[in-house]
Amino acid sequence: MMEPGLYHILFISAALFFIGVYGFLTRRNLITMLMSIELILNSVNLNFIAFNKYLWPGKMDGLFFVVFIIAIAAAEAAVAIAIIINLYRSHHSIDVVNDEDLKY
Amino acid sequence: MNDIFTLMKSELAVTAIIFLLLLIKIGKGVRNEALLPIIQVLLLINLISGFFFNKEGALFGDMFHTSTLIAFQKNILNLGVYLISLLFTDWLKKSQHMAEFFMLILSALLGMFFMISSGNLLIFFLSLELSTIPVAALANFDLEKKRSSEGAMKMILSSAFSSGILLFGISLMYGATGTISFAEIPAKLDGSSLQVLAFVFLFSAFAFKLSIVPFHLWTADVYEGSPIAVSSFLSVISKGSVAFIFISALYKVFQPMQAVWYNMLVILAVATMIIGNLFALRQQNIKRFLAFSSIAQVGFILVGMSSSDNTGVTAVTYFILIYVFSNLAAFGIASVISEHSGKENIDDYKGLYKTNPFLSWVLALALFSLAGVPPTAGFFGKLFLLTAGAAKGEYWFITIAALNMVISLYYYLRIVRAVFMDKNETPVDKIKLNDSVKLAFIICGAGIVLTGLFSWIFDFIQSLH
Amino acid sequence: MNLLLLLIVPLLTALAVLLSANGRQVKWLSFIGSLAQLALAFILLYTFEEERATGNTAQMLFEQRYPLFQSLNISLHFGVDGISVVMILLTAFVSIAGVLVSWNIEKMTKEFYFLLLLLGLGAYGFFISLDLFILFFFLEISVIPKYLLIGIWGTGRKEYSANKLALMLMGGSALILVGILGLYFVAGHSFDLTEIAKTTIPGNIQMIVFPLLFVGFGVFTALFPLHTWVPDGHSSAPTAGSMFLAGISMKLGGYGCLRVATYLLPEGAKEYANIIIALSAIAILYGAFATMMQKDLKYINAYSSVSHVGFSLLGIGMLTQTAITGALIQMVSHGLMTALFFAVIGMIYDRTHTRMVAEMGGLMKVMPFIATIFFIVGLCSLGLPGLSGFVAEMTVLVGSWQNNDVFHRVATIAAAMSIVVTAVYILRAIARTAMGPIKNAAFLQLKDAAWNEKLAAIILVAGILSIGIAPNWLNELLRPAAEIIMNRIAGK
Amino acid sequence: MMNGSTIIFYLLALQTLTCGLLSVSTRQIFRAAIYLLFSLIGIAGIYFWLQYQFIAAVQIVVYVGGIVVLIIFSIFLTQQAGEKLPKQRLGRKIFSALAVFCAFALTMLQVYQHDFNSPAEAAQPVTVLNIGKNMMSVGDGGYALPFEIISMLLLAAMIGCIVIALRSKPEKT
Amino acid sequence: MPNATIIALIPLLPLAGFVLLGLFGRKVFRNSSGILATVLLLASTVLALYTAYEYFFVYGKVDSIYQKFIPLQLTWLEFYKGLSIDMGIYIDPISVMMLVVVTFVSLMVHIYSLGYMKGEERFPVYYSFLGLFTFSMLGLVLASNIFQIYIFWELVGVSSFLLIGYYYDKPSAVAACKKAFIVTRFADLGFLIGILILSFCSGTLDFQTLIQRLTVPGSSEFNTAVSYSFMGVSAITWGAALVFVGGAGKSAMFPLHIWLPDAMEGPTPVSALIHAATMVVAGVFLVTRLFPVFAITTPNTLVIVGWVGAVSAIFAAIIACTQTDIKRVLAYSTMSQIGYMMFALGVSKYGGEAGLGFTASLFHLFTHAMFKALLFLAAGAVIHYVHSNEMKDMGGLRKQLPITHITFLIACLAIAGVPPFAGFFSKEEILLAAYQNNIAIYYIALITSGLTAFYMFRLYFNIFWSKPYESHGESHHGEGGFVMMLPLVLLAIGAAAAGFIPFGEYVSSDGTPLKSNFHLQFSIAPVVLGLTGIFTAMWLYRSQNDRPAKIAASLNGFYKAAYHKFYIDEVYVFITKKILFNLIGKPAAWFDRNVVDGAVNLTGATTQAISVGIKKIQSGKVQQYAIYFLAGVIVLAALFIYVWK
Repeated sequence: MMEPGLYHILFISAALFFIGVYGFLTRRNLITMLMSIELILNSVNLNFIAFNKYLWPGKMDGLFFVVFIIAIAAAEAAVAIAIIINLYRSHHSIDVVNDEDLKY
Repeated sequence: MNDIFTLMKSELAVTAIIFLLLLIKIGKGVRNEALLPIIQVLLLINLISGFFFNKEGALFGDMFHTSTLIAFQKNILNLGVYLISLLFTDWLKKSQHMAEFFMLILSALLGMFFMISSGNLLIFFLSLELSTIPVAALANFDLEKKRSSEGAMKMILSSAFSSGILLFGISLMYGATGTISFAEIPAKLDGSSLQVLAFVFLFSAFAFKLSIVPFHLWTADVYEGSPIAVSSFLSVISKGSVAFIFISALYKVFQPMQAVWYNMLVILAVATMIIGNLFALRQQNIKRFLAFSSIAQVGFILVGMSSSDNTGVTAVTYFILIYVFSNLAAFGIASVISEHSGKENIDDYKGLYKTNPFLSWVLALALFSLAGVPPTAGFFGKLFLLTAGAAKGEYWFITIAALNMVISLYYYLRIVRAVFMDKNETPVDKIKLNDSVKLAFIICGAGIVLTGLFSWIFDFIQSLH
Repeated sequence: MNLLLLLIVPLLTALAVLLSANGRQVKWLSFIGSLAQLALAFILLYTFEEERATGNTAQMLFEQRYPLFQSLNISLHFGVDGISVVMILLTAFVSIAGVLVSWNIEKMTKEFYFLLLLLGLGAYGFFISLDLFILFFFLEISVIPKYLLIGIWGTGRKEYSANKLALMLMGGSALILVGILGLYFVAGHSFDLTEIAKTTIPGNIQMIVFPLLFVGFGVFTALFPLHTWVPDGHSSAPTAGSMFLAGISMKLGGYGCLRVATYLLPEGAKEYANIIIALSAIAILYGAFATMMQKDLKYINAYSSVSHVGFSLLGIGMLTQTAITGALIQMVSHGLMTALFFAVIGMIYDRTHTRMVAEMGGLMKVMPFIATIFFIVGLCSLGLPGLSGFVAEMTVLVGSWQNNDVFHRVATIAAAMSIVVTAVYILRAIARTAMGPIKNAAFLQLKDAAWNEKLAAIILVAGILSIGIAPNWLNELLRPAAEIIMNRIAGK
Repeated sequence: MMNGSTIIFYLLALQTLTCGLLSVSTRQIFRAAIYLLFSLIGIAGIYFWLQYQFIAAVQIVVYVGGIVVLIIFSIFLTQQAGEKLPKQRLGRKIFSALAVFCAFALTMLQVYQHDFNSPAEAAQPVTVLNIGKNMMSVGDGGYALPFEIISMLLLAAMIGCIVIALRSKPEKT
Repeated sequence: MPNATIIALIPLLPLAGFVLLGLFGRKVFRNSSGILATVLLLASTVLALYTAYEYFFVYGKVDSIYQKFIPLQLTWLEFYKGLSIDMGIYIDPISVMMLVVVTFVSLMVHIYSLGYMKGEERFPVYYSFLGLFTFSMLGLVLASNIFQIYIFWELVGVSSFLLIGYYYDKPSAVAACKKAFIVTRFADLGFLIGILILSFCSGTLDFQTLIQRLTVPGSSEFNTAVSYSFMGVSAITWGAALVFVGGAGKSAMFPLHIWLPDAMEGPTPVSALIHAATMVVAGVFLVTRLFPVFAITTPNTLVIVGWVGAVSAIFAAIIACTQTDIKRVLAYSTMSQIGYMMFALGVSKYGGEAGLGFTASLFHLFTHAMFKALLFLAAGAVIHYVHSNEMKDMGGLRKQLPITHITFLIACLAIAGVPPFAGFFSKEEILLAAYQNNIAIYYIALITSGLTAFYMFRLYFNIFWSKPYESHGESHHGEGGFVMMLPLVLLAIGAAAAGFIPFGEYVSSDGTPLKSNFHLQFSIAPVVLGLTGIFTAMWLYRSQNDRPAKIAASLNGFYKAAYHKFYIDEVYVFITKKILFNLIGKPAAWFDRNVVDGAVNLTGATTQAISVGIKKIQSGKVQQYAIYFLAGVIVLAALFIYVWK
């Protein structure tokens, strides 16, 4: 164990990122896939903050990036949920396996 | 700051139209039939005004910059949106949410404008999202159709995923260079592996938006599920805008990494052309067919991009201008026929020439232009892309690209054959075209023929650098 | 003479055809238009000769240059030398004949003639272009009309044939495109033929670019083994379509092989000459033997085209001035002859509704005019003196013989052997169709050629005879141009 | 040696990662949402630990208070909360895990190999005042433009959501 | 000096006839076509005779050597400076003599046809073809350029084709004309390559220059021609031999003779003109034209010429003895006689006394033209009368056809070499030449001469004696009127008297007059043999009996083989049908459709198959798409970080 620093945070964020990716790839429920996306975005935020804090503190680029990512995440989630709900209304399922009409 | 009205005039105009529509919608006074012409006129004004008073400059501390070339590129997109408003009149009039449709389309357009003009990664990312999320909502606009929702779902999830990857890339890039400003990045690029990694992440997001193989898989499903108007928007305008920013990002921002992205472009261009073509070969649904064909077209755009000099930029811009005309015409025909007969399969197009010669000729022109057959403009467009790509002297690369033109010709001819040659007991009925649709087709047809023959257009674009 | 006229006249005719009210108007407009083209071609010939007579020895005459796509250094650069003049004449001849034999087209008349005129336009443009880009443009412009002509108005497996033709030709032009782009960058960003001809292109580039260009153009002119679009395409095409296809379009390829590939890339040409010779000698014999087994008249002519065109390519591959001149004469001769051949086949088919040799016989009795023309064209095909085929083949053979080594000799003899095989299949075809007893009683009611068909045939026969009887005018037109090409090859 | 701050950091990291992992692996959707919530809170904690209080606050407000609630609502809207999620094919899971692991390894390798050399520059104090100033300024280092863009985005998203979610029966004409 | 215009008119008048009748024959000259053509040819003949007179008696001889003139030479096609095909007029004794022969025989045929072909539907066409043939033949004769000969050579071939196929609705005629054309074409291939070789060696196509350059040992061209060799044979020998192949084809020499008997399907006057008197001797003419070159070649090409001629002569004579179709008998006799001419050339040398064979050959050519044309025309009269070619339908016709009978007899005597008829003199010279140079050939010739007399009189007796003529009921039109009889009589005069012309005075290998020395003792053997043949024929065929059948039976196998023309036709059929068609043509066509075309189709099918095969990628599963996405990123990153660094 050592003093936590940049690399630790980067590890956490990368791990979280790929946990999210893993979730996105394996979850069958659309809403849980959406949750995975949230994890991904959060891991990115962590990256930005860490870089801003440890490497480039002179400007607040990373910080602002995070702020806007959070906002985007909200908007994206809103639209996604609207679509999912609409889909659910169409055929009462939000299992991604049921959404394979469009293929080949 | 005083420049804001000249430099940002396209963005401001679009914003103004959005708010106007918002007000009208809230006021609830106007029916579709009356509103549509107004919108069309507004868009036309927007388009025309886009040609004047363009100049170079930057705003917001270099977050936003514009030039005559960028203004021209924006106006290509304006033109596309204007054509969409004309082409899909029938569908729009029936829609309950026409005003919303335009608000979302214009928001996306606004996003694209900012994207093309963006001066740093933040603006780029935000505007990319702005140009994506509304379109995802739009994809769901055939509310009663499950396929529409499915398409929208695929689009929003895929693009969220790709945004995640993009952001991860941006964050690494930020970490490795300490800046998000386009102007400052090139000096900081030293070709370290982390930067390459970050660049690949970034690149893949562009690739996703441009439907480059293997990041293209969402494209066909979304195009097929969405309303045709939205598919056409995605395939023409969305793609065009990403291509513009992509090429300027590669040439200006990632110039030091040229060795990397040149090879990447070559590999992906070959893959994209081949896979797009192979998939397009056996499509039955016209929308899906056009989706794959547009993937293949992107492959050709990549060939042009690989040039890394001004000719490349010009060729890509020129090609997209032509692509707007050709692809929108093709989508327009698909829409007209789908609206009037509900038919979307290529087999249903058999014998179309007997009943609808005008539509058939426009379709043929559009397809020939897409295939790159003279005298249509597509020929020049494709040729200049290849010319640009050939500058490096990679004969095998250009040969593959040229041979892919042959494969693509095969499937474009499949439709031509259905329309002109095959017999059909029950062809599509004679369709009486709306005036505005007709106008749009005439504009497209004229564009397809004249853009190529009026060579000064190309020279003009070249002079904008 | 202003060469632009050669583009404007067909273009205006085509537009007028599009705007005309009924089939009658369409036909007459096209006829007048193609008559004007013929007149223009003759005027061009005349002014060209005049100009040469005044001692103007520039390689290209009547040069014109209009900038187009300036930023890429592309310009509409036109100019003609003897070769182009001759090819333009050929195009005019075939065009008018094509218009005339199509007089009875009822289905989509307007479109048909429009496409026909477009094909002619493409050919004129191709032959006068001195800018490779423009040349390529005009080359490609002719592909799709062919596709449509075959696909819409064709017979038999027309879709298949049309597809095959379009794809193979496009494949060829893809290679040409790569080659042209290669030249463009090597020659310092210029597509201009005369400019490129002034530059020395590095040998290693020539080794890459030459095969691309030659094979690409070779597809157009049925270079063995890339000829398979020819039999199917020709046999499925409507009469005028076949005439244009074989009479003009295949010549585009031959012209390109010479003017672009061989002329601009002499080192490449020398390097690959033996392959070209081998392939074309094979094509000559193989095409002839394959023809022997055909039962359908159009297939017979299509395969014989493969064989005859082989002579053109052989002449080019031989790389002597005489052989190249011969190759060019063969192009003209074959253009006229094969157009006439297809016209006759079309006339026969219109009447008997069959093209199967076995089902015919004794047509001499019921349609003496058509049968006589059939005789003439057949004799031309088998190289009878007094008709154009002889002149061409002999010039090629004499030119080929100038190469003094066993390989060239063997190839030449192989090519010469085809004159026997050609005689076999041509006579078989003639004997079984025009001669012998009439097999089908219904044929007794058939009528001989109508005025339009007669006129078409006479125009083409006149062309064949004018070359066959007095070939030197043609020879004198082509030889200086061939000499310039040879000089570049010889490195002078 | 270990001090409090370090311990807290590791605890937060543990919370974040464990909850994240559980969130993508549990078969009960409601629990997944809760795990997500804790994971996000863990991240907020890390922000605090990094002394980015403003971001931490935003994180909690928007994510915990907004998005997760939205997700939970939509879970309720679309299915019974207690129901177990369908199983994914094992092959897919293994393959995904492998791919993800490769990507992760690749990334971390590059990150560790990279020599982050930053010039020692004076840190801009991360105060709400500074953030607010920057947010509203239009010059160099100002973020007014992104702010405007995001506002348009939110507007568009809102319109989109309304249209999609307020789907009405087709009007009878 | 020769007058170019007059000489040029000689071929051009028939050409005018061809063009006029070809274009307007059906409408304008429906009835007058025959007269028109005949008048034009008459004019030609007069001009030819005038030219001959002028040449031989006025200006031709300078220093007692007949000179060669080229009064006209137009460039027709110039390959490069110095090598061009010229259209010219070449006047020397041979060409002048040929002019006379061709125009005269042609005129006879024209006149004869007025009666023979009367009432034919395509009467104008017939005359236009005759005009074309006469033009081509005259052009060939006058040629100054080796390529010019080739051009007219081909034209002669095609007019022969057209005339043989005149009865185009008769399948046998169609087959015959095809065969004639193709076989001669095959031979022409040799001719063509020979021309290429000779012209390449000499750098010219002009006869005079070519001969000059190639026959002067030591000149650079000669050295080239001798030094280049292929398969151990020098280029000049190859060239001459290949040219001879062409000549052999046209002249129906063994084994390229198979077309000649079949060519009898044409109208009989045509056979007389083309396949007896003029075209078939073109081969002989060709060899005489290039004789200096032939003579100088080593190994000597003339040996080949001689042996081919000798074999053809006896071979054809044997077959002729067994044939029953009278025209076929005549055809084989023609072949045999041309064989005579050929070997006469073969045993000759260039210049002076040694050139006896040369003179003899051309002399025989001259006399043969007379009597063979006569034989054919007379046979035509017979056929015209009985409407059959078969001997069995004839017999005892001397009463019905008196004039024909007499003229036919004269011709038979002439060909049999009975003095003092024309054939005797020419044959005599040939035999002498053979005797002096090649004794083996001499004996062959001697036997042939006996056989000739035998089969000719077999023919004569079978037609005019044998059994009494029984009419088949059709109304008979007598012997055929004045127009048919006039040529018979004129030719009979020629056949009887031509031998007295001192031919050697005028025509010889190098232009110097050659005294014909007549050796009485030498001519005993051939005359006796000839008479033996005649009497044998008389014994066998004068009246009907079973002797011929018995003899045929006793010779069984040999007779059958001869009757079937020694199965040469079958060999050809085998070669064409089995080898050309089945072994080359069919595989080529199959290869093209299945392999070459198959490759093209396979490319298409493969593309389609791949397209179907990879459709699973687009599975419709959004997560799978994401996997591809991720995989793409990983691969690209790994590629560019580790591989392409």
